[in-house]
Amino acid sequence: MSSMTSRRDAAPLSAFDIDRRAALKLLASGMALSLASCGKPPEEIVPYVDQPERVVPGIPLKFATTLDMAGYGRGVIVTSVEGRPIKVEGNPRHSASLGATDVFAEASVLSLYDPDRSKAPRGPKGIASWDAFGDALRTQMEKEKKRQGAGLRLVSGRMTSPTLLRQINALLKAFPQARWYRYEPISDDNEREGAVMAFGRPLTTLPRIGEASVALSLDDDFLGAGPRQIANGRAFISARRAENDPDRFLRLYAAEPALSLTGANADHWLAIRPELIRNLAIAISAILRGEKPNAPLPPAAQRFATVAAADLKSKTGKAIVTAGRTQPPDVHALCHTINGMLHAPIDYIEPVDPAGKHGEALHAFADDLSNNRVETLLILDRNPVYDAPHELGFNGLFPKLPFSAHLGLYDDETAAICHWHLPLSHTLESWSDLRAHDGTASIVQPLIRPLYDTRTAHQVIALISGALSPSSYDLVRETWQPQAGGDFESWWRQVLHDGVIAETRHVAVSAQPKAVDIKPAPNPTEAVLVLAPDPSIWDGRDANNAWLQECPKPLSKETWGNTLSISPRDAQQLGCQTGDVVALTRKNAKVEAVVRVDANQADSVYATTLGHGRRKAGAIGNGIGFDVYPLRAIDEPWLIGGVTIAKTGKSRDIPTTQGQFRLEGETTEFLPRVSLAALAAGLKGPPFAEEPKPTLYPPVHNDDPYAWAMVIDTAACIGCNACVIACQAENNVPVVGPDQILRSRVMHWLRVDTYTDANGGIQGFQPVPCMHCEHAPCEPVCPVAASVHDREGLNVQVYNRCIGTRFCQSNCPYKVRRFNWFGYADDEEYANLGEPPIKAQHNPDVTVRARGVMEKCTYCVQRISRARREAEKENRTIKDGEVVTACQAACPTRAISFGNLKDTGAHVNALRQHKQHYELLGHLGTRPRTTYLARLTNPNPDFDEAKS
Amino acid sequence: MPQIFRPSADSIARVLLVSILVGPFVLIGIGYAVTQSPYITGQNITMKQPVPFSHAHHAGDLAIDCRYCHAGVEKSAFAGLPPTTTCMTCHSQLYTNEPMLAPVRQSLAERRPIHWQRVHRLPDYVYFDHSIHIAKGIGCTTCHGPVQTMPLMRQHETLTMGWCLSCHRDPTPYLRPENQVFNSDWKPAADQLKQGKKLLAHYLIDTKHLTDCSTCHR
Amino acid sequence: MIVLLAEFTRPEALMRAARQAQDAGDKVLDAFTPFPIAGMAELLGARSTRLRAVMFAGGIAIALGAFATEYFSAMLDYPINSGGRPLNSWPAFMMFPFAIGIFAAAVSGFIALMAETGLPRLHHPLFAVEGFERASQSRFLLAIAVLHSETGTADAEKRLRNAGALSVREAEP
Amino acid sequence: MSSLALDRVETPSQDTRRWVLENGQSDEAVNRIVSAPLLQRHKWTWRTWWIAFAVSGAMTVMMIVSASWLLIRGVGVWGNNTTVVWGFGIANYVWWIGIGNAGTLISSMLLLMRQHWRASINRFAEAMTLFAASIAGLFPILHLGRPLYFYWLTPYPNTMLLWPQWRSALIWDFWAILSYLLFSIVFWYVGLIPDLATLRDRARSALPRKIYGAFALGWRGSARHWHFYEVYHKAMAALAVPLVVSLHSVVGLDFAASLMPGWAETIFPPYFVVGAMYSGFAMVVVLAALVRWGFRMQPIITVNHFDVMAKVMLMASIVMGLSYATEWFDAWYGGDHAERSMLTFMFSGSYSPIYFIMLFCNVLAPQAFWLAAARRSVAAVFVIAVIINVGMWLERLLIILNTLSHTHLPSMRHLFFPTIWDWTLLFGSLGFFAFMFLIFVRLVPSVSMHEVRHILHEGERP
Repeated sequence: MSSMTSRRDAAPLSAFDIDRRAALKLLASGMALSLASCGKPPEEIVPYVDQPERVVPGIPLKFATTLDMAGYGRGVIVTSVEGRPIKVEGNPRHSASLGATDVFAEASVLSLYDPDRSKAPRGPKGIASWDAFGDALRTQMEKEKKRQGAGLRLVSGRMTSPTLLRQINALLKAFPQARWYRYEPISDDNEREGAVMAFGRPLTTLPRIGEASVALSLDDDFLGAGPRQIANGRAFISARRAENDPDRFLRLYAAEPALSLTGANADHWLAIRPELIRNLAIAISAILRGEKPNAPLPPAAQRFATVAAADLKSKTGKAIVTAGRTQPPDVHALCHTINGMLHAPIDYIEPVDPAGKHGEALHAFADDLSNNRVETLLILDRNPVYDAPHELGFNGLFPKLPFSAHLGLYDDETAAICHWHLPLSHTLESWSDLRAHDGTASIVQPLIRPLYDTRTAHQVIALISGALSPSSYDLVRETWQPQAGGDFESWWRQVLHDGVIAETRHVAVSAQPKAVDIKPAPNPTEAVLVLAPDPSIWDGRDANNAWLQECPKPLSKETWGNTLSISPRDAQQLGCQTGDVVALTRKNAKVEAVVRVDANQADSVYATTLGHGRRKAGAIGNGIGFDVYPLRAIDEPWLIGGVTIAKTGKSRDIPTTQGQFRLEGETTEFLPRVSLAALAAGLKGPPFAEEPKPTLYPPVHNDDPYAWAMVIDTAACIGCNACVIACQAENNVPVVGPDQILRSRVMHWLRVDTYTDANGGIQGFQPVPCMHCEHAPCEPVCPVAASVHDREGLNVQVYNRCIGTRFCQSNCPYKVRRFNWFGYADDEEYANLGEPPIKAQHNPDVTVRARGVMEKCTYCVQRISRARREAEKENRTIKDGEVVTACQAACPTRAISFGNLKDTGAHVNALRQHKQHYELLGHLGTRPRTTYLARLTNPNPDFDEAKS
Repeated sequence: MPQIFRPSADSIARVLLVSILVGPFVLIGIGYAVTQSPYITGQNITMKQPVPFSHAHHAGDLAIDCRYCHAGVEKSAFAGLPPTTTCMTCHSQLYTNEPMLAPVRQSLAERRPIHWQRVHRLPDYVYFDHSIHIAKGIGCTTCHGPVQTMPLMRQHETLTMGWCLSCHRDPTPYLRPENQVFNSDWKPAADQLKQGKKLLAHYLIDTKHLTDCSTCHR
Repeated sequence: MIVLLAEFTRPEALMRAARQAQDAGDKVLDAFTPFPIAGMAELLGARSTRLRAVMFAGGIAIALGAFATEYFSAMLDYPINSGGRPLNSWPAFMMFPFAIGIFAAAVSGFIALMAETGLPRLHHPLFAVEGFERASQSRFLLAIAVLHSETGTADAEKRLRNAGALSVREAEP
Repeated sequence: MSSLALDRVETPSQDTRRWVLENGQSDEAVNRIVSAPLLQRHKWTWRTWWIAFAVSGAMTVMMIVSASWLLIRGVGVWGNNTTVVWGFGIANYVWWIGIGNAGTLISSMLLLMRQHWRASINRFAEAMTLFAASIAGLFPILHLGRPLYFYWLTPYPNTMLLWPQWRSALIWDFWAILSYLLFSIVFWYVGLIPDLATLRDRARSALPRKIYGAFALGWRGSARHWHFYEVYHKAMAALAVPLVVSLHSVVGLDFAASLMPGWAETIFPPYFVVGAMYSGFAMVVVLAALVRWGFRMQPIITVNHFDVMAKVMLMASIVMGLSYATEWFDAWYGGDHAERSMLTFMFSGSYSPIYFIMLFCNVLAPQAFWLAAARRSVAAVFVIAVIINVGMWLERLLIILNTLSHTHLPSMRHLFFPTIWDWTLLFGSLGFFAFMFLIFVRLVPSVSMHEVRHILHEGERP
């Protein structure tokens, strides 16, 4: 810890106004020493020199800020203790957060403390200073000034920051010959061009899913990871509440080449080759127009089209059809036409990221490079050498540049071949501003003074523009000054407090789609490789984040890497099985991939995710999984043809957290599905606990004021994993690493179980925290009373009493307990060998568990305790909703409810009376306090008729 | 045949047999005594501090309120240590050239904090909250001892779990009225047990919860 | 009083000699044999022992103490809710007193055995007696006290020899 | 149950001398045969002993290394995982404690039932018990996540004012093992006292005389002492039987007092007791054959002994088979989904090959003992006993692996794969056992001389 303090002391301070929140001396109460060090070396206690006004040591502070997700902003509220941000939660005022988070937002605190982050500029001759860079840059810019910036090229990702846009536009004005290229490996080019075809201009489509009654996704994973996941998930589930009028209950159809989260949550799912999705769209549009469909389709797809089209038509005005990023622009355009016919509830807005096609930008950039038009290159937080299609040959072109600089969090693949690498400040260390996918703007405010000698993009752009000691704070305020009107300071305070700038959401424009007519595709013969962003690490930029790497993929439960999923038929033809390594070859590129056979996949389709196989991500992310960017083509980034597949004879174990997926017979009661129709017909819910068994013991009377309980609505769970990472962040849950997961050792206190039915169809998602059983089987077996009940009904695990017999876990029917086989939190490889910065993330209210100790979900007892102490200081009891667990707070769909059963008005009590309510393994007599609502489905009754 | 053993061997053998029986109990007793001793608990041990700050002088002679320096004690789990500026409110005028106070002046000048040695230490898995104890009528001196008489701070109590429990099981002998919490000279009333019961009800203290593991361990 | 120590090769001979000696009015003091001889203890009038009673008492006392410890700790001293079981889960509390009670009985018995036999007795005059070491191997020694006159010694010795004694020696009383 | 088999052997008309061969039928012969390895070392070639000692010593070093690495690195060096939290450690423990049961059982139960043949084997069987129980006691401690704190299972005065949690089967275990181990030491030692006196009196040189003499406590063979001695010994035997039965019942309760399919069965306690006796007898047979061969004790440990022990094992194998069948029937007839699923997993899951091997070893192989020829061939009895020991270890292992890996919720079903450290500790403990036993046979009479002498004279009435 001391090294961290000194590092901060050594960090030169810019003239930032963040002293009040500066991470100052770590007070002993916040020291994240591990349980193991219980000897008594002298311990120092260090006060402030000058105590900041708002800081009371020991009391966490919360600040609103904005996090970046692929260039889009998501408003969050960050908890900070003694100047250290330790936990991210959603900001209810922000339209891309709605008070919830996703895995990326939750994991950002870990990236902040990543010991692999760049700490100082690196010049052509090794470690350098910002001054040295400033000097080198000045010389270079003088040359550029003479030729009006003709050799100046700026590469960035998606850019929504009004301040950065303002700065860059000013820069481009000063250097009219300079060029600025923006690209994201996960681009929305197809969507954008489809809108141009349909509307004549690049409008962004924002479906109002919450108002829909029928939705059809044509390979559009709108519930999957991404900047819109939270908003879409919330809307989707709000349209699928049991309380809704059955007529208003959303029914989702999905047609996909490989199963996505959206497909897993659909009522009807069709496995279809991606090229044939256009034929499906054509068929549906024909049926809607009352014509006979004539596009060639397999019989199952024809039936799907007929039924879905009829359903869509019957719900005109409340029906939506969406297409995904893999689909070509004309399919998007056709969807716009269909939505026009259906009067679909959709907002069209001007794009938040006004750039043209990202693919074209890359093309133009590569063109500039190969024609030696680039003299001065500045890359803002992008990694084209890794994530641009390799056929552009950046790897060979970059070293020829006269001057290149890379600004980023890591000294990554691109940085390695640039002359300069400049360390970027983390979002949580920066002043900035960002817009959400719908245009909502918000301020990024720092929670901590930069840990290292880093700068923000604002500062670097200002440096290029010639400013000497630029301050991001001033730049951001400058941007908003005109908007604020009269009293800027109070406006500014309000904006910082709210975490959102009012009335910045882009207004929906009225747009009438043209009728487009597209040609059906012939029946494809060749196999196709379908790419998708990774649900855990997106495009690879977060590859060094151990929480994300270890986060089980929602459907396959794989961790640490990606796999190539293929259909059982293809696997049989290839003669390979799950775990075999195959070689994918396209043109000169060859990638070795691990196969996973997946029943939920169209034949002749290979599917995998981007973002893995990093070479210079850092100690955590290097060499995890395989990199498919080399196979990507600039013109076809998503559906890659001409790929040959061959066995290599090698095989590899896949680190997977879930043992079995299939539920058959009586086990389907573990995750029962109830159809909306059955529920409306007055179905008696799934089985409740049986009559208690005879016992020698008298019943235990309980007169305590609290009885905490949780109800998880599996109908509302979309499987996004936000709760898993939220729990990890809140409770100091360590990472174990792939080797341990291969040995079936995991630490996540909360897991999301995914089951399939006998046919392989996804049965649903079931988050499983500790059940806090009233008759907990784990407790009487503990010989030292480390697992006991407290008087609030919590099944508490006393780490310091635990001696590690593991009897509790062996007797836990839910297997929710987690054992520290090694000192995972201390000095293991995947805890970065215990490097100090990682420990700064630890929540000081939660003990860091030592080796040999059992741990498990505590219902966030530290939050309960805090609420209780606050209430007791005010001589009152805790109110309903006052305690929010970390998983509950994170959940985008509000599937998790928590409260006090002794409070008759508590929401959990109402949910426990719900028809869908059931106990997991309730027949064992454990009387779980965590209970569930059954999965609710809304199948189309016509579908089975159409089948026959 | 000569004798193998001398007559004294009988006594030795008896003593050995008895000690096999008694020995383990003696060892347990010694172990308990050691764990209760200052060697383990750190009780009453004074440490070398960068500045020999005297509570006897400040809290005793000058009768400065505890909260003047330990400002967080009513709000936070952590009572708080005075920032250097708090020291300097007085010492910019008093004893301005006292060599003993050089580290304080140096701290302010260099803006480097003073590194004190921690006197009252609890393990990391114990979550003690000053504010709730203050709010519920536990005075400073109940746990910290008569600090107003201590020239150098020391740990007055054992701070073992058993010591914590002795109050958590029944706080009545230690409860004070609100206005006495910061009074270093408070003595239990003659009818303290009666008064304590009243205060227990007054503060709405639920003693049953006080011995839950989760009250202190999380 | 004169003590005679007779050495036999077979236990029956020793028993016979002992009975004869007793009939003749001599006092059979003890026998030293490599294994217990049936009937010898009765002949010596060994009282029925309190050993088993001591074992029972010791065992029960410790078992009760163990249960009391359980009851005190789980009910009174630190009551903790463990899995919704009652504080006094007496069926589950049986095993500890049982196991430790049996061990306590064994130890009590051992103490009683030592007390009754006077062991350990590493130094004993008998060890100095020539040939006594064979009593633990294959010879059977009988110690009788000739209570009457000195002439009786010869009779007694003769009787013993007739009964099959290899040797007869005088020993210190 | 085993008495049925034994009664057939023992008919009143038979002379107890039939348990000792002609050339051993004198007190001096018994003394000579038994004490020769201890007092006349120069007359023996110790080559085999030294080889065995070196091998077992090396294995002991391996155990120490394995255990040290375990303590340094953490229990994660084993193959246990989040689902199968128990593995070899607990299986080894149950297996060793089962073996540890047999010695005292043989001594006490056979003593109470006046089975005279016990005299030749009870001493080393009890020694086996001590070593096996000590090793067994080691495993639960090594298996802990924080082994240093094992003493928290005891109600000792502490500054935390905390107590053990008495409802836990592990507490019962701890006290049952501790009581049993200490009890067995007392029982064994008391049985040794007269023999130590014999050695004291036979020894030629001073040091052995002093050492044996000190431990003999001055035993003089007094008839009065014999009287108290016999009373105490019989009382101890009477106490040992319930202790032994309860000990392994408690081990059974570790599993039975749970909610897991395949464990929560009322049959477990008796089934564990029989299993313990079974594996213990098998181990006694193995040791008997080795001691007999190594120390030329054929006159004292006779083919008759092997014959009768084979019958005991045959009986036990049938009881084991019945227990397995009861398990199957219960699972099927009870109709509980989890139990039936467990049954299917046992027979067709990943561990089913091991299960079938186990059934062969424990149920099928001992059926050879229906043949008198097999029973009376020391080699055959030895081989089958080894097979039984392997089978019983597999059974202990499968009890843990089957249930834990096939838990209620399919999502958490994971298999267990042992690591090198699992194996080194298992074989290391076998080596350590052999190591201790080899030392034992050189220091302590491996057959109870006074009891064999006694049965030689049994029936001789004056």
